[in-house]
Amino acid sequence: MSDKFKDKFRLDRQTMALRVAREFQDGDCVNLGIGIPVLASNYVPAGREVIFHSENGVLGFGEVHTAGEGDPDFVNAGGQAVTIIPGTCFFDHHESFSIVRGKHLDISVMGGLQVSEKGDLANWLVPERQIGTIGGAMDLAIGAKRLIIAMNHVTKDNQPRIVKKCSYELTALECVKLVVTDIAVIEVTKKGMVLKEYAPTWTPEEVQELSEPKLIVAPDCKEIEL
Amino acid sequence: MSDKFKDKFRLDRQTMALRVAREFQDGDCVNLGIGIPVLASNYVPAGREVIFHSENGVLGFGEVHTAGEGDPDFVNAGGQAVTIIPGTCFFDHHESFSIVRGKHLDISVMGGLQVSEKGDLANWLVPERQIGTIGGAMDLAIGAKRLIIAMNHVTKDNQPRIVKKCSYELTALECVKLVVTDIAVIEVTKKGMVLKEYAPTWTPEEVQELSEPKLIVAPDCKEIEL
Amino acid sequence: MPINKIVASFDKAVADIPDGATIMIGGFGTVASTPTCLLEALARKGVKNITTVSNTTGFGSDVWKLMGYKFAEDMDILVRNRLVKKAIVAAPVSTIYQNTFEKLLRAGEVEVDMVPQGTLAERIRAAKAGLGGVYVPTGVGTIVEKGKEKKVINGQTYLLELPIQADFALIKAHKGDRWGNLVYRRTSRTFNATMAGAAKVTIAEVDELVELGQLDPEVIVTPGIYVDRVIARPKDVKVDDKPISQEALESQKRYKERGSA
Amino acid sequence: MPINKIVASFDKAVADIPDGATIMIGGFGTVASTPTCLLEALARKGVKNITTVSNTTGFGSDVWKLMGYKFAEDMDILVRNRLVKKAIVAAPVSTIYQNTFEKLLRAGEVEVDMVPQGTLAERIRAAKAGLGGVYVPTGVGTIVEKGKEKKVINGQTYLLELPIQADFALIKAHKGDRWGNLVYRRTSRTFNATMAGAAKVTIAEVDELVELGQLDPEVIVTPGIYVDRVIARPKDVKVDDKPISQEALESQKRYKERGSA
Repeated sequence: MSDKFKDKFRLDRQTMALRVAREFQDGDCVNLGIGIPVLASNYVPAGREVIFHSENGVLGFGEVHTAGEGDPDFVNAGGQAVTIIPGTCFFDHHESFSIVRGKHLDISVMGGLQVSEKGDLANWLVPERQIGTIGGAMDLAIGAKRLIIAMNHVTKDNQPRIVKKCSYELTALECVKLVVTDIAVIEVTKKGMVLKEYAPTWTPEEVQELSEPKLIVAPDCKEIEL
Repeated sequence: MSDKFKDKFRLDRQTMALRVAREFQDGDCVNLGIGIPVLASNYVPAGREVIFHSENGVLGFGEVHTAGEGDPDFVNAGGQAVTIIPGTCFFDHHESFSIVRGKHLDISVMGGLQVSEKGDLANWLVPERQIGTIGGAMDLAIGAKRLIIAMNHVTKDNQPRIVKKCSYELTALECVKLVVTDIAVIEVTKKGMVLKEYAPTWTPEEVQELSEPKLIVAPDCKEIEL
Repeated sequence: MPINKIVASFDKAVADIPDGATIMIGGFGTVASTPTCLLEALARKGVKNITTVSNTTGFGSDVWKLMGYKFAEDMDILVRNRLVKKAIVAAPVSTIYQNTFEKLLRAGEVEVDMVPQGTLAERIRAAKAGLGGVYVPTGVGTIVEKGKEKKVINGQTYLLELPIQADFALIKAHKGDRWGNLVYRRTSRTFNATMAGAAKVTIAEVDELVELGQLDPEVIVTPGIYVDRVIARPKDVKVDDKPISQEALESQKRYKERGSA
Repeated sequence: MPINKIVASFDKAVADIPDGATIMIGGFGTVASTPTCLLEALARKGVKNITTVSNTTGFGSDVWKLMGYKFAEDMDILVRNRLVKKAIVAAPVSTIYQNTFEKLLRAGEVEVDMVPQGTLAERIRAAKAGLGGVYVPTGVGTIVEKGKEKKVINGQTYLLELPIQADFALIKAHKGDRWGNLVYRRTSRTFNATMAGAAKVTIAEVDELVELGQLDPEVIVTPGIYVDRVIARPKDVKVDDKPISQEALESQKRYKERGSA
């Protein structure tokens, strides 16, 4: 695929996280995966109360401590120490995944490697590594009412991650509802992938050039507001 | 069946309960059903520590309050208020039946209507009533490591309850290990039903007369020691 | 906006429960573990043809008033008001008391689907946990296996039991906060905690509302995510002065003689 | 005789674990939630060809020592002593650190059976709860469905997942009493509480032993019936003064950069 956009502007990780956080509605219970997703907890829109779930057994926690600080018995799924807030509660692992699998979470945000036209997700195995880790990804992908994927639009080799069909090992079928990339916001609908927003300096046509499936440009498609 | 023994001595409910309680070993976790079984909690052999489970969500409780007393939020499965002791803990219903179904209980004691040669149990539906209640009986019958049935040896109409094959609706197949009746103690083994003890004034032959299957008289068969 | 699951009245709490709904009712059978005020509100609303999911079908308020309870209504209030079409239940009838449900059942006016208690709990949990079904050993070789898939796994026979899907769960807890976090008292967890989150909408009746943060995180039994509405009982309730029925008086006598229900 | 599940030493606690055993190891992956002293005792015993059941395969003590932990061993101590034949695990490898397990896996010296984390928890619970299996929606259409029965229930496809039967469960709790009742601290419940009672023998390593009755009945997470042995950690432990490996130092750098494991 074309690398003519190589030097063009991209959203950085924090900005992608900020865009993801705009999706959080008042009262949502949200699980944030390792990487870009977990950064989104810093950008909950003002005035909205959002409850975070971590699959290691906690619902409702506050800020992340810097490495080495905090209570080693209170960490998020990435192993970072977090803080108790009013409303925090703890539970064991099968209860935690009852919450996940039972469709109690409003939103799950995860990183991705490939997202297909139909919303299939591949996010646990880079083929070159041969060995990967499933962890809780498959449960979170099918469990949340709404799955949002935050990832770069293309690979380091400039290969598209928005694909017709995933070539990597799958995490789950037809699960992704929204993809936030470093150049676009794409909604997965029954009719196909709908381009809702594009990064500053980009055009819908340019985003299409870096995407395998035909994107439907939303009537109200616009530049991402930051 | 013969009613020639109609006026013969029978163990009363308390005595049957006392005999049942002799089966409790040090450290056993025991569930006691409604009726005669629950009385057994009064007769734990001196010096043995036994933990009682009640399927409504408690493990380890003390004496039963007289009706109308106690904490309405702390009752056994019969609805009687019971007391907290050191070690008491509470749990919800699916945990309580994980304990039961998962074979964690050492002993379950229940009432019975019929017990077959193979240890099949019928104890929830008197045919004349047409409607009965399964409640937790089926779970307790298959869940405990050892199921003890406490019941009268014959019906009010002098029909045997120790039968070749249950004619009443079944509770569970091949589950009973020991039957304590008002005239005998019978062990269910792979070889058949073994008469271990008989009530004072009775003989093994007389117990056999009131039992449908052929009983194997244990080499050490003896009068019940009270 | 701060999350606030607290609703203003019991009538509002049940206002959207439609005719024909499937409703889980928490508790074990004792009135102390029963969401009494929610059941009363449901009876006032008069919702028709409901399917209930519960451990018992209720004993009626007389039995409990005799024992000194002020919050004395149990599922019987739905049954005697002819709101129940079918009960999915572990213990539909009692051996010492003929309740309204038994009378209607014998008259062919209600249906019953009897489920072993542990299987009932597991099927409710399966709905909460997003499972398609569970294989249980309970009931093999009995009336319970009728119409169910049997499977031998590792040499043992199991029945396939499916999740019980319900529209509403009415539960009773001790304390709750505006996020829906709940704690219970002693043996009153029972089916209340099991049903929390198992229906599309869970409504919790609590003895006391507390400020967010007042419940110790280690002690919360039901995470707020399972609960949609929370409402506190009034501090006291007026007991009606209708005379106690003869049947209830006799039942209490039998209960005292036998020492249990 | 008073029930007493308290054992005198870690070596005694694991003395009867035989070669070839299947062993559940509690915790999430952080060393704080890991039964460190039990794992050390198992390594001293040198039990061979074991199958482990756990969330991760361990990061090694260097990683944790760098973070200031004194009880720093995790499952890696079993792996690097070549005691593990096969790991049933949700997260066998890390993206920021090549642990011993990954090295042995790439060398073909250990086997792995990777299970989605929620399915792992549910299969462990199934063993504890006496279920023959559960239908889960997780993994349908992926590598995970290989060799498993698929079933469509109410229009959705599920995989049949079987209970994981284990001989021993080694878990870490905060406090325990002589009946085996346990409480945990915060997020250290995880697989510890899930595994309690799921194996034939459950052994709990606790920070502190307390007298029976000192744990609030409402706060106990694991009922004693699930626990066979309880043993307290020493108040302090001597940290060996072996130098930290270069790999662990680099891993810590990556962890700090990325902010998570």
